[in-house]
Amino acid sequence: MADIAKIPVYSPDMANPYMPYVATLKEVIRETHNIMTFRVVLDDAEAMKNFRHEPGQVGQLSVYGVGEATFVINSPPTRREFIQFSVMRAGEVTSALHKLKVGDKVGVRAPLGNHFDYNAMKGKNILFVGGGIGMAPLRTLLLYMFDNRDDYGKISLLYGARSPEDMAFSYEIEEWRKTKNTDVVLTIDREAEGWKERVGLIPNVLLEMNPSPKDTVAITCGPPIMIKFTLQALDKLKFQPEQIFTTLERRMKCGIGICGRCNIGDKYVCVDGPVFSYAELRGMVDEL
Amino acid sequence: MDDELKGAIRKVLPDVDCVIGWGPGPDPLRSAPFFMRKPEEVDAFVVGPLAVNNPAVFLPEYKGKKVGIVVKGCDSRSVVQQIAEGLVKREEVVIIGFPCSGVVDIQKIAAQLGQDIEPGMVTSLSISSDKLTVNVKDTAKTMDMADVRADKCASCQYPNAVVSDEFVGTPKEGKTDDYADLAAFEEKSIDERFAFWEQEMSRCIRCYACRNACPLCVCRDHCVATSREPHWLNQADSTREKLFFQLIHATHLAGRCTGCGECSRACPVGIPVGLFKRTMTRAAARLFDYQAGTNAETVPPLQTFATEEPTIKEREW
Amino acid sequence: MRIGVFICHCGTNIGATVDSAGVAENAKSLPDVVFATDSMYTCSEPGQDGIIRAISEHALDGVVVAACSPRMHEPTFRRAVERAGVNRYMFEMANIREHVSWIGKDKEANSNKAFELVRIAVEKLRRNRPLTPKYFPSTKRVLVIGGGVAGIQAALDCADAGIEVIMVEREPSIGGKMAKLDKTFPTVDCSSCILGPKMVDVAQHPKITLYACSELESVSGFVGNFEVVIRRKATCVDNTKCTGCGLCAEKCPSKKSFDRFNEGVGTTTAINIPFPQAIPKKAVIDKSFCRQFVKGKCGVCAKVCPTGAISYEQQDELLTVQVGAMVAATGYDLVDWKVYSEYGGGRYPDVVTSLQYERMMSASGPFGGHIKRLSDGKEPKNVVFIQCVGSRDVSIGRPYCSGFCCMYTAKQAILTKDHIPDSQSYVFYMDIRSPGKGYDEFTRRAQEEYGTQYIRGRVSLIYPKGDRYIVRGVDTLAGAQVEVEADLVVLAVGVEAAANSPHLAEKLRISYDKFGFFMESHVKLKPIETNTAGVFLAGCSQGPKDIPSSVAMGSAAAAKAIGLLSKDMLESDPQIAQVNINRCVGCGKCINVCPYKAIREIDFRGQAKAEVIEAVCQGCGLCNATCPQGAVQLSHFTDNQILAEVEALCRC
Amino acid sequence: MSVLTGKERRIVGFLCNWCSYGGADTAGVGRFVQPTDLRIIRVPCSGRINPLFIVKALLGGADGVLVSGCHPRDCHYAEGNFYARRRLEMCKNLLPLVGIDPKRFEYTWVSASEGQRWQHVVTEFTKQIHALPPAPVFPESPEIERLAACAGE
Amino acid sequence: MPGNKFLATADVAAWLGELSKTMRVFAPRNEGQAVVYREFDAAKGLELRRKPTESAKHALFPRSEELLSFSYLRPAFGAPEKEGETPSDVSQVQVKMPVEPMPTVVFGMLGCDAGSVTTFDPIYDGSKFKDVYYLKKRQATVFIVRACAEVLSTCFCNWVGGDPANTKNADVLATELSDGWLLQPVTERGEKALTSPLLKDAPAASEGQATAIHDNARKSLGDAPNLEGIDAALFSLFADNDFWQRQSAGCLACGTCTYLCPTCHCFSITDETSARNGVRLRSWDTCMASLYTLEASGHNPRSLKAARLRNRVGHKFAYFLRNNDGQISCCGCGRCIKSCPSSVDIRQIVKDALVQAASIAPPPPPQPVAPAAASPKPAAPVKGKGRTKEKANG
Repeated sequence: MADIAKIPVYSPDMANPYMPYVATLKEVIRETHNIMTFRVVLDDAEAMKNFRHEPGQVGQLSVYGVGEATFVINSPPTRREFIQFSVMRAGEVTSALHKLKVGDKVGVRAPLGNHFDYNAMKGKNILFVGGGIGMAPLRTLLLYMFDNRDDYGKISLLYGARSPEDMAFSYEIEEWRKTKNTDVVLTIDREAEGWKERVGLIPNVLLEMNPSPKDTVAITCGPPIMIKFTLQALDKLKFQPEQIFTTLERRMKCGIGICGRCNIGDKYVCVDGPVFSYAELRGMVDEL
Repeated sequence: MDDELKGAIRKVLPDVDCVIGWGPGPDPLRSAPFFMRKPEEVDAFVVGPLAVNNPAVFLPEYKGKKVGIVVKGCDSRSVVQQIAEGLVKREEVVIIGFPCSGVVDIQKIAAQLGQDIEPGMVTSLSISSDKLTVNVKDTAKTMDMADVRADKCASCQYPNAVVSDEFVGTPKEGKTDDYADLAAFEEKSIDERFAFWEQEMSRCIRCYACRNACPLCVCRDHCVATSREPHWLNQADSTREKLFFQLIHATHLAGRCTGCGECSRACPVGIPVGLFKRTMTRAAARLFDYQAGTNAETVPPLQTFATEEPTIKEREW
Repeated sequence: MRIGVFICHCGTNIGATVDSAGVAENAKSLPDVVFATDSMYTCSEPGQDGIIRAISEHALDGVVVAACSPRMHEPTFRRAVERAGVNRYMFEMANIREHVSWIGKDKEANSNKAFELVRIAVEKLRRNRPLTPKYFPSTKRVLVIGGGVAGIQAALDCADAGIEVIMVEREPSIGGKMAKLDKTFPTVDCSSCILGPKMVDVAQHPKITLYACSELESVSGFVGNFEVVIRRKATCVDNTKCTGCGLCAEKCPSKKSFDRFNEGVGTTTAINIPFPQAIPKKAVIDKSFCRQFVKGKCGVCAKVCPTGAISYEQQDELLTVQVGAMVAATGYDLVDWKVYSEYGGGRYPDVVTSLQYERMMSASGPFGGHIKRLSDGKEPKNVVFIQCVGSRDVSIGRPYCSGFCCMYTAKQAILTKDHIPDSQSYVFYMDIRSPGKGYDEFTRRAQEEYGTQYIRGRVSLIYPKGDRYIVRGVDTLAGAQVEVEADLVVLAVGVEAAANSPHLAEKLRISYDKFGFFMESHVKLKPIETNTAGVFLAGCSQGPKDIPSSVAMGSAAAAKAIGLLSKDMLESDPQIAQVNINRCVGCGKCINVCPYKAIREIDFRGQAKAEVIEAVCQGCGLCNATCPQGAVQLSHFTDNQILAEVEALCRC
Repeated sequence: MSVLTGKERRIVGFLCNWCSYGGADTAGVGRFVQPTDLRIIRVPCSGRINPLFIVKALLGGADGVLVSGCHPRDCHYAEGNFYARRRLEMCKNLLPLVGIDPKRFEYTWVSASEGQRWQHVVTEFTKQIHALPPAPVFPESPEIERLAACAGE
Repeated sequence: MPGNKFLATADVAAWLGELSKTMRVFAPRNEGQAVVYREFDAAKGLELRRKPTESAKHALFPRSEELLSFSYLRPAFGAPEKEGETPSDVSQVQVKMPVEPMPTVVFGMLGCDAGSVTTFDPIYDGSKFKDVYYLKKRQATVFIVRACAEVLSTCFCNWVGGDPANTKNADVLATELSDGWLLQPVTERGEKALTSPLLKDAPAASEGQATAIHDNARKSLGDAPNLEGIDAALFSLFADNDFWQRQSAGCLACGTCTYLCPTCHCFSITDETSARNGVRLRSWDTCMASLYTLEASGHNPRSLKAARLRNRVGHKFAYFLRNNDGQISCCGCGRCIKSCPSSVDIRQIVKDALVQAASIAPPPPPQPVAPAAASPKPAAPVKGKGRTKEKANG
């Protein structure tokens, strides 16, 4: 179990947890037609120097005048020169983010929430199941494990997207494949020209892959409906709820457990999550 | 009449998902919307001056299922309008009507009770044809029905269901609506009206009960009140924004409002928000000779037009 | 965003009453504005280059130009920003010329207003989104409405370019007013000799389908894909059988029918072919005179018709056709001159209109080319022409000049002398307007060679005296009252838009002025186009003009139609409505009100939702104003954009 | 940089692109002098105008709102102004209830050729607004009110 | 008791007027047909008998307040730019905190209203994050609680550990006697608030009179049902969609219950801008609204009102308990019942839930499981009858 005290917590000024760091957009990478990756640097050099986060933790990005939204920090903790977020355009804030240019100012409240307990996973086989933008949080952990490759057993990744064009981080996937003892299975929803990998919905492909639950930790993230069906599929594959982890997204406002909206039953995604074991959520899957 | 109505409900019950009517409420002065699925549940059905809620507000939720609904005359107009606008399918609703003698306005009862007794202290009540007697602790207080009846009932043109599949009782004579309430309000000067709303709306807590109690608010979960795209309103606690919402509601209901009065009744802080819609209703009647909820075949006046509008007196320049 | 603002001086047009440089300086305070400047002529090449340069130097992604009306130069600037790689819809204009500098002299107020207009343009632009047009196929067929000379020219030019043409003519024959003329000025050549062959070409051209006795019933659709319903009025003659032999007319017992073609000069038969050169040359029954209809029995024509073409039961027929473009060439009608009681108000048989006089002179007319008085058949000796009857007369609401009356009056005076060498013509005129090639020389000839007496002044009264008429007027040059004894008075009646033009305009969704003439898109630069894409104007439907101008305009309209339809795909305006499917509740109000039926209901995961048919939507925004939850938004004019403009004006 | 204090009132105009905006252009081309108070917002059609834009402007501090579209039957979009006429008339009925003088809002029809009519309408309407006291303003919340400080300075 | 003060009925307005010279004074008054807490204005009167329609929570948690403000600065025009480089005039943003709160007195709030702060404190004054806006107001506010002499049929504070003369979170307890008010200080802060010469030392008998009034009110509340196990019951019904659909059938999904509720504390954050300036606002929000949980993608985890009602009831009677040592986050004021336009009665739902849960085989209650990384607090078992306890650790 991770040491609670060691989880980095956002604290630009403990006097006011609503006040974001002002940060500058240093780099913008277009991933897909609706996903962009932003690399930001806090304007306060001291804060940037001291910034630490764990894989799975999230941050609130704000466009002043539009609002805030939560995204997972998807740069590996080892990269300290910027903080990276991958953002899919969906609502008002994400659309505004997509319009920003290098040099523009944003607000950052990060890191927030808990993280993947990578220490507890040591020695185990790891099964990642990612759908669409849900790959972003998994990628952070994946890269961390690649950096410490010998601590973990076999790593399998099932990554699905609607179409080849919707597949983020495609430029990295070959690298992932080359990493030792690593399996990467890609799938898209419907046949597309030139696509040589799998075709089919993630839960179905997962069942076809038929991974063994033995000594394995499954970690999944994606759209709510995909998570629901992936959990069912893992159930069928005899994974125990304690072996399954997911990281959730939710409409959030405060990000610090006060505003109330991100609860699933008694759990607040923003402070009790975003990483949950299936065991914690059982019975409340309805509210995913 | 209660028993006859219960009979009609039981008769309809086998064909429908449920019958919506009124049942016992949390205190003696109030009934609650009641959803009857089993014949034995019908026993608790309540009708009469306490059958205040407009059950039509729930109908659109049941689209795709067949439901029964017990309606007062005013409620039936909402149903008719819902049908006219395609919010409800005629074949999916079984309408049970009865002659309504009016419902109470709990605020008027409160006024009759005086400053020191609140409606919440009432322990029991009895109703005769023109009197209402409430017991507070050990004392009884009797009031004239006429003094506690809802305003809308005083000018009710349709005490009987406009359309019904089952009608129980002898139809009652309707009254005429002379918009006396608006005339009374219009005694105020323009500036006084402005000040009035400034005062009233400052109390609004933006709970949107007025909206959600409205059987013809179609947007429900997608209301512009809280949307950012379009961004008509900000969320700051200001009279301007709160009043503007009322004008949005009135504009959206222009020519569609059936005058059930639920918006005013639902308001927890007693703002007479119905006046906005009444104004629109009067204008629709004067300009387009249109009364919403009286004929499911008509198109609401703002969703159609005439090439000549003799009733619209345009300004000459 | 990074917005650049450009404030135009337009020479002194703006600069004289607006502090353009000051407005540019103030514009720097506006949100997202990173560059602002003023320029002398922003629309000029250096002006446009300035914009393009600024876009690249300052990495602009939006541009505001404050200059003239966007109706003038919005397309110009949109192209300019597009050349610099900025989407053309990331551009806004503030109209500080027509709406500011030209309508007030107070420089302080003007500059302030100009700045506020820039402010709202910036606020709107901040909410603009790049839009890309869609492409859609078009129907390569043109509808020409009206078979006068303008319509004929338009039809022939289109057809010669290989585009199918459908011509709709209200009258039984094409030819229009020109077919009624005897000779044409200034060459005095025979009207039917020059028009006739063109009419025949129309009839024979394989690409032209002609519907006479027909009118436009309704129009739906949009540029490239109009759907037009044509009402073919019952003529009681089966055109496929009628050979135009004329036997029916010969035998018709109803000989007192009103002769429309001859302007009521003489009479005709109830079944007739309007004139020998008529196209199509088919008989037509005038039901208001035909005994079969008036008395309920006759049937002579049916009996004599060798091909059995007569069908009294014939009904109007509705015909639907698809066309890609339309040319409105509906011509003119004469003003109702009978309002002038001083000219007899129609009571004097020998006071005739100029058009009647054409028929009286015409060799193919009812008098076979011998001018005679309608009252007694005598040859007139003194002929008085009165100009500007119903033109340039504010008192009857016809303040405009009809343009060609001066010329034809001169022509008629010349012809009168040719027909009746011992006659004397008098012309009462206000001014002589003859600004065409060879025109002024022509009016001089009428006076100098033909001895026509021109009297500058108005006629105040015509009254009969014996079998003649006294025409009393003033000679304003001599400053004296004059009286002329006349055998015949010819009124140069002014023109107005053809009857029912406003009605047609409404169907075509084009504008018309208060006289019924169709409105062109721009008085100078777009005289052929209308505000409705795909609808073009030709001839007098747009305003009075003479034959060469009408023909030129017919060709111009054809050029526009050909140009439009020469593209394989038409570009659609992307400023159309869009449904946010997450917000739509499927209430169907937008579907009810859409004038184009451009919204349909779809099933989206079991829920009813609205969907805009992109190619059909014309971008009026009615749905947007109707949707209570704002789920339908008109691109480029969204609620948030307009709200931002309102807020910008209120909060400052 | 607000409306010229004491000189002008805040008048917002909503004009359809095809007729009235063109009419205002025609007035400009004709140099028909008009008061400077009016600020025009261009919309495609009077049918695009949600009456709530008018209400929003009037609650937000506009002293007057003028709407102008194509003459009935002349709508570029065939029917837009017919709908607009009904909606705008209803809006006019609603304003006095709230305490907004209905004289603050007028709607009319001006075609693209009617430059003089436009001049007349603007002049008359501006006079009408000047004859009224400045519009009462419904209070904003203090947080928002602070924003209203003029742009960016 | 020493420190008890007496305020004559005739002096109430004068005393409040005196207080409002240095502080913001909230007191209930009649407005229209409602009783609302407003800043005291002698001309507009007071209402100290009828139950206020709304709660007094806006004294600490206004309907809307500014979290911060910001301005985008004007770019430096004309600054020289190097070729090929990103322009230097990038946006600059300046962020500011709002102003400090005024010292405040809430006079005449009900015991249940004061009790509700017990729900706010652990959330807004959490172990990890402190809501400074709330805390500053909390520290600057004196609560003068008015004991209830009468109770309404919708009152049920005794079910959830409340009391008509509740002094928890109160600084002063005020009880109306025949000719004036007995003011009993509860805290030091309360004592300091009672220094005006208008306040006389209370006669000895007054305390007894007040107690009698309190007892009388307590008695008229009737017996409270046993709510033990309500959290487990609600958890076991989490997936019982039929139950929640029946309970929510009459619900209009408006925000009346939550906005009048003294313990509901949810909010939304939105940015509003004008030109280059903007504010970040926090405003009340309600879990009864669909939009509350609607995600940008269109997905809504609680799209049905049944799920939303489950969340409201669940939060008050189960979720909050788990995270806060068995504390029920309902103060029993009954406003949600009294003002509900559809007469939804939370008491009935709670009772039905207990019955329904008992009728089905008790499922294994969700075990405290090994959290993924760190669950801040292990779920605590419910203690006692859900009676309020002092905050466990602070």
